[in-house]
Amino acid sequence: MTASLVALVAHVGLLLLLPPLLLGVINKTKAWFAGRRGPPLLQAYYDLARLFRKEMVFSETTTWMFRAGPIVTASAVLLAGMLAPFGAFDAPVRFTGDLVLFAYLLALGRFFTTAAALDTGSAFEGMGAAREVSFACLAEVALFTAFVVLVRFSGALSLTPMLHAPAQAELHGLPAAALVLVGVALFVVLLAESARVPIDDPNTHLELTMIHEVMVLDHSGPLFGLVLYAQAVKMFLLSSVLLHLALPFASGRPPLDGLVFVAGTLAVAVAIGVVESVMARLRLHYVPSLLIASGVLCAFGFVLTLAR
Amino acid sequence: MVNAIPLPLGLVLVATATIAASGLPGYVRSPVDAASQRLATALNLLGSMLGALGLVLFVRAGDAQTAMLGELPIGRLAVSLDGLSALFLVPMLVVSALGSLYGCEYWHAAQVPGGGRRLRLCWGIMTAAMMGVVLARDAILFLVAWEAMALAAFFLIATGEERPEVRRAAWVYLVATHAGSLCLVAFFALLARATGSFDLWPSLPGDARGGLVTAVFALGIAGFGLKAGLVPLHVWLPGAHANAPSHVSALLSGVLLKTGVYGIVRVCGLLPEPPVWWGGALLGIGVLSAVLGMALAVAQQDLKRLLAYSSIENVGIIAIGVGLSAIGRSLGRADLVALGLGGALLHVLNHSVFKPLLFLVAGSVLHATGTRRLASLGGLARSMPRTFAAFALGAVAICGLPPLNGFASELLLYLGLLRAAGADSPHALAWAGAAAPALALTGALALAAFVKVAGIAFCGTARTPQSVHAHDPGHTMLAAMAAFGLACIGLGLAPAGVLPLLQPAIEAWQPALANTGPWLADLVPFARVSQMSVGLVLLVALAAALTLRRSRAGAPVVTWDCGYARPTPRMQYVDSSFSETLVGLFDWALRTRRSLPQASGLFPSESRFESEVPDAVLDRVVMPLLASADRRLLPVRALQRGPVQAYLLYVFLIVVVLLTVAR
Amino acid sequence: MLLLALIALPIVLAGVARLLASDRQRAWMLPVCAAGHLTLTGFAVRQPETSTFGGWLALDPPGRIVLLLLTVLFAVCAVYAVGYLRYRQELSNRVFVPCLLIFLAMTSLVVCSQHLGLMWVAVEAATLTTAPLIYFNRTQRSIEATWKYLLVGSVGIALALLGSFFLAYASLGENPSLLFGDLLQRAGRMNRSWLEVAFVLLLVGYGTKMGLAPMHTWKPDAYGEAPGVVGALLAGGLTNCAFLALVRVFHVCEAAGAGEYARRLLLFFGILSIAVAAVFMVGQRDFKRMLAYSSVEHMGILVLGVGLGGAGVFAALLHMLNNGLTKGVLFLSAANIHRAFDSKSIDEVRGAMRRVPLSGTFFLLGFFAITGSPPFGVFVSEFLLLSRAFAAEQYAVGAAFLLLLLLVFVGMGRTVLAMVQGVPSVEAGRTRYRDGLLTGVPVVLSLALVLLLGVHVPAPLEEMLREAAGYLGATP
Amino acid sequence: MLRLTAVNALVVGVLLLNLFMLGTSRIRALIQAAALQGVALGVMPLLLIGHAGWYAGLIAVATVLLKGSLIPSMLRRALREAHIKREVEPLIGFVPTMLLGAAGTLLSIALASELPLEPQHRDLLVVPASFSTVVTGFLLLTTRIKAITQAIGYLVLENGIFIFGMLLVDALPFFVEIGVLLDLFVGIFVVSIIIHHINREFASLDTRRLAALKE
Repeated sequence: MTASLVALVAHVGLLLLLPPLLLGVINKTKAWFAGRRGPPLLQAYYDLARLFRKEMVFSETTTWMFRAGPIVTASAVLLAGMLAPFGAFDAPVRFTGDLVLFAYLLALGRFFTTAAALDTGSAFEGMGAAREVSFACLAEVALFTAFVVLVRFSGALSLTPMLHAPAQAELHGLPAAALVLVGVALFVVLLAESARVPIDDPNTHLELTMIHEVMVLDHSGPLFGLVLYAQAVKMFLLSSVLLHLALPFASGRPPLDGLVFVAGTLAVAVAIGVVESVMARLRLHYVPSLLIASGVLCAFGFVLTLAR
Repeated sequence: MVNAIPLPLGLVLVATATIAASGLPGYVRSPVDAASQRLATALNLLGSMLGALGLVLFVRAGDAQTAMLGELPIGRLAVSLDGLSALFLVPMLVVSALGSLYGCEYWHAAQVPGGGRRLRLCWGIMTAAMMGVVLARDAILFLVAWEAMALAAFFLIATGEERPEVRRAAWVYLVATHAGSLCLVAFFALLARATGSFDLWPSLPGDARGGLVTAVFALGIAGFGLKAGLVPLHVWLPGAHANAPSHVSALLSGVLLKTGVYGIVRVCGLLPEPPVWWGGALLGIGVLSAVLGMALAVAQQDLKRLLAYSSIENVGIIAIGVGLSAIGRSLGRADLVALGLGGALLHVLNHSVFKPLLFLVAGSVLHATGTRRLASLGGLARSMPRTFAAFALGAVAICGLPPLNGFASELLLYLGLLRAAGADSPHALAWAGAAAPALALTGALALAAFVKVAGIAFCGTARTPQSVHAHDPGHTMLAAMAAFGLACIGLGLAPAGVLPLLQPAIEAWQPALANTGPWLADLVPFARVSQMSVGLVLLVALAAALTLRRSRAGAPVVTWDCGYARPTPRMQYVDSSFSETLVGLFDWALRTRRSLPQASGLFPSESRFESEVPDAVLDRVVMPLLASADRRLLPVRALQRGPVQAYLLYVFLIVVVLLTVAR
Repeated sequence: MLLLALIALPIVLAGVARLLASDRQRAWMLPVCAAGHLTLTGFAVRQPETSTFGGWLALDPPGRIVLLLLTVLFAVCAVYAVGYLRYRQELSNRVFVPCLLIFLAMTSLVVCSQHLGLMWVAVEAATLTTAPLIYFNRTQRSIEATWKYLLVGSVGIALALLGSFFLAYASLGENPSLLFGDLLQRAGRMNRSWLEVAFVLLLVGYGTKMGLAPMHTWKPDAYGEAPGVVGALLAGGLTNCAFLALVRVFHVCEAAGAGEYARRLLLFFGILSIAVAAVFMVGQRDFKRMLAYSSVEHMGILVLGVGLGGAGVFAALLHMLNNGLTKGVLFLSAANIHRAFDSKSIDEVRGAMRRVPLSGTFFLLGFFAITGSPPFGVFVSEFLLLSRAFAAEQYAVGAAFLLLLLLVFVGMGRTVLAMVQGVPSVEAGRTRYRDGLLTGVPVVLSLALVLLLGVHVPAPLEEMLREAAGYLGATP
Repeated sequence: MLRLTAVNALVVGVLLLNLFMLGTSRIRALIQAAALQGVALGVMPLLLIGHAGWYAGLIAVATVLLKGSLIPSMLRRALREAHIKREVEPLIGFVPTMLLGAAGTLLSIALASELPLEPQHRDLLVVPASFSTVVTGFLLLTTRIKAITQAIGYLVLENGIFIFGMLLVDALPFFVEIGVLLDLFVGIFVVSIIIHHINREFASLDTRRLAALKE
């Protein structure tokens, strides 16, 4: 009882507090590559705090949909966080098919973010929304193909056992190869879903080329804070999912596992930072090809599991 | 030889009769008499109440009930109420009643030519006929009800026949439905030959195989698929749905298509262990319909056409479920049967809630602005807030997003497909798992399509004066929409509520499940889903309270357009540009017609860009084929041009031929 | 005696009508005669098979059905004709009415005659009496139609005579006779090769009168130009008499053991007729010609049914009733529309359901009925026929049948909908004609009958049908 | 024996008349030939049936009367009323029609030889004659333009059939024969009326004018 309570508290705590740190890590990495000192690690936390104190400005064209956007997105993402296992720890909420709910909660967020963007009636934000929904179609395919492979691999229909399977099974031969392919694909999905290079560039200043940032141009104050926060949480969740494939490790001892998990997520963040530093942003009409490629990787993984 | 009719079935039959007669009052009193219209609606509601009561009693009693009402020249008036029929009756009763309520204002007798009494008559007949279709237990009776339904639907679609495009849509529908009916005639004739009687629904001997059974299956799928609108048999669907009055579209999409689904389910149940390829084929068709249907929907620029194509997608999803259950049936995987059929049937119910809702919303928009073209709407969220709320509910639900009802059925299907791909299932079966990503793709496409509608038609600023001065409809129409919206929420928060309907339906299809299980309730964590949905709602409320209540808002300003201070409505993103990327991805199937602007010289003159997506099958395959056939047949006409001498020569020649060659 | 009365009554009344002075009174002779004929038929079909004149006149089971159809259809058309003639007062009906009555007499004679020669005489006579009816409108077009009808019809019927002679010759021997009874008795000893030639000639001959392709060429012209009421009587009456003659001959052939050969020919003509009709119906702009082709199609269905044998014969006989009555609906309502728009081309005729609601609606319903939509009777017979095709393992025939039905539906539907839907253009011939009681009730009545046959075939009628099918050696 | 030769002689005459009718270019001559054929047909039953029953005689009289005089006179009247050129106008030339007629005759002889005849008819030429006459009728019907020539073609066709009827003259009851004759008569009568109207409406008997009704 108490153990599970502790686990719950720990889970919620990580879920609420860790995500902004990832942004800091990424920026640090990029700064290090660029030979700058860069903003402090906790810069994201400062920004959020400041935003939540600011007042909001609304365009006169907007309706409740505009306000609903960030709120629903943030809630959906946080709820999804309750379904994902963190490292060796089980998710507080587990049931058959929670992986579907996980994916669909992210989709719900997308629905309201894009609708809110269009609510402003701005051509740029419409552009961003269009790109978001279009690329998401391909990302979803990749994500679910990855799920199919993992289900085939683990035989489980719930995120926790499914993602813990690689740690328990001894890995060799085709299944391992399948997992590698899926891991790569999931990394691409992670980049796409959390709007990072090479799919999107969070700190470009040319609206014409943005995807996610351009959708939230009009948000301000706490709402904008929610947007940033939700984005960070999303990235954190996806990287924690990816982590189970990249680092299938579970010692029986909770403190150690917890440490491993935090380190792992930060490592993913570093990886993202590295990618952002060494790669340029893709031209927009190459993005679909990249996402389709990740889907194809998963399909190969599926075939490999068949050939088992 | 009429035997005693059990009460629930009797109630349903009375309901059928009441609804069938609901259109008659308009013919005894003056056509433009609103009172007779209200009477018709009252009769519809009364019938639905009786039917619902009957269904409740049936669910209580739980066992199938049959009755014999008399004889036909061939065949008998045999009816029966089993789990499957009961489940399909629900949408009929609901949509018919609420639709006719909506019609009271939307198609007000005093404002439409002829008082719309033909519409009301056919409305009642069509609903009753559809109830007859699911109740019929005799092939001939089934065909009679089927055709009555089809013809009534034709008259409903042709309501606005003074407009040529309506006539064309009705005509395409008529040809399609007749082709389907002929397929079914052949289907039942062959079935009778195989079983030796017209009783429905027979179970062919387990070892029955070979050409005859294959022909039966193919004809059944073709006949019912034409009605259900499976790709590539969907040709009639978009035009009909777009051009019919909106509450009729709701009835068509919400219920009529489902009769086709009903037939497909029954066809798959003909064999105790059908060949695996039956289910496989159905699964494939389902995937094709779902993906192509939604891709076409994304590309549409007409609100109601978009909704129509999304109906094709939903029928495709349902077909995926039925196919999966058929596979499970042939491989003896009870869990797949339960999940596949359960998901399909639950989606039947869900789709008959949120699709009518969306069509009624479209009707209100059409009513208020007079146009269905997305690009000439905009900003309706401000001018018709209640309608927008209803639309948002429907849109979230139809995208299968939690916490609304679309999610539950898709969850069942995902579970089934993933189980098929599970570690312990053979490779051949695992391929069924490949449908899961397809399902995800359609979900994402649906999201794109409905975000597009929400954004282009409702959000932003008005593009035309009509949409500036638009206003919410009156209470009657709002009430109908509200009822559907509440149903979306209710089914979303407590999907377990329909288990008493689902479980008997599945058992009616696969009786073995009744005693062995597994039961749907054990396979799906309905309780968890409800908890999470409620949790989501609470979380949103909390977040809203935290962010909005205790934070100040400054004076409203114009939208930030990167420094451009004077944005005009014409600068907003329009639908075709919104879907441009996706249409590009699917261009291999959609083949968009584009007319590119000619810009030449240093100061190019004004020019326009237009693009439209024709139907992949109707405009690209069927129509050209027919045209060429016409051209081919024309020369034959010369035979009837001859002088009388030529005619006499024909007689002479045929005699000679028969006496010399043909002996 | 009763049979003699059936034939004599119309002739007598024809004489009376000829003597009457006023056109109005003369028109009323038609319903009078129809009523008498109806009652007489009522008695005739009840009483057991009676033969008079040494078996020359008798009412065999198939005959009963044709007679029933004939008299009902005539009754309907008679009432209609009164209204029609009232509208066409400018034309005298001194020829029209007597010819109609004699036509009734001659067709009744065909039905009752049990003698090959006598039957031929009656059919030829009926053909000749219809010539003036087709020429009623006294226009160039109508005279052309009459000429073609007369020539093609007479030539065909002449072939039938030759065929009858051959049949007689095939059974030549001790005391030769052309009575069907005797022919059936000595069928076993008939000479095969004569028999087959005879059947070919009779098939072509009576097939010409039925309007089987490729001998159907007179049909569109005649039906197109004749008054609608005449068209109804030709399509529902005379053609069925020819069919009856054909069935009787086929019966003899079957008894003589040439049934297989005969069936092959019937199947061939059946499919060919349906196909030709379908091809010519697609894109047909003249709706009366379209109805003519529809008649060709259904004659094809009749012989197809007989050719399939077994339950097919029952189906064919039932289909004869359904088709006859439905043709009544279609021709009469089409005639009303024709008068309301003063045109029979769909280029001018639009929105009939708005200008003449009753006729327009019933024309549409008649179209659904004739294309075999349940719950109308045609559906029942066509469904039975299809089942028989499958039961006889004739899957190809069944498939072709269905495909052609679809083609027919498409061809016919395009024309029909173009007529009844839409808004009538203002300049399209505004005539004073509107639906009236005399021209409306018959249409409604006959469609009601078709519907009745679809939902419930009265027990005595079904008994008669079974009897007839059994008489023709087929057990339904 | 003598009877047989006589009959055959008549039959040969009929055959020659057929060829003549196909060859002649004058309508009057055509009508004459048809009438002659009719007379020949009238005589035939008397020769065929030894025991000249009373009704054989009656039929003979009726036939001669109708086919020989009444019908031809009607046709002549129709011709007189219609003030038109007296030439037969063929769609294809006279020679081809004659050749076709010859071919038809051969064909009919072949067909007739296929069909087994009763012993008493073995050495009669009646059957081929009737067939070839029928063919001739058809040729006249299909290759001649004027309405009246077509009427004559129909008459000849009937003659051909009638010739075959000779074989059954004692099988066919009396008033069927009469009925057949009567029908033929009425038929030609109606046809000549129609011809009259055609002439009035179109001012010619050219059936090519009758081309308004078509697809």
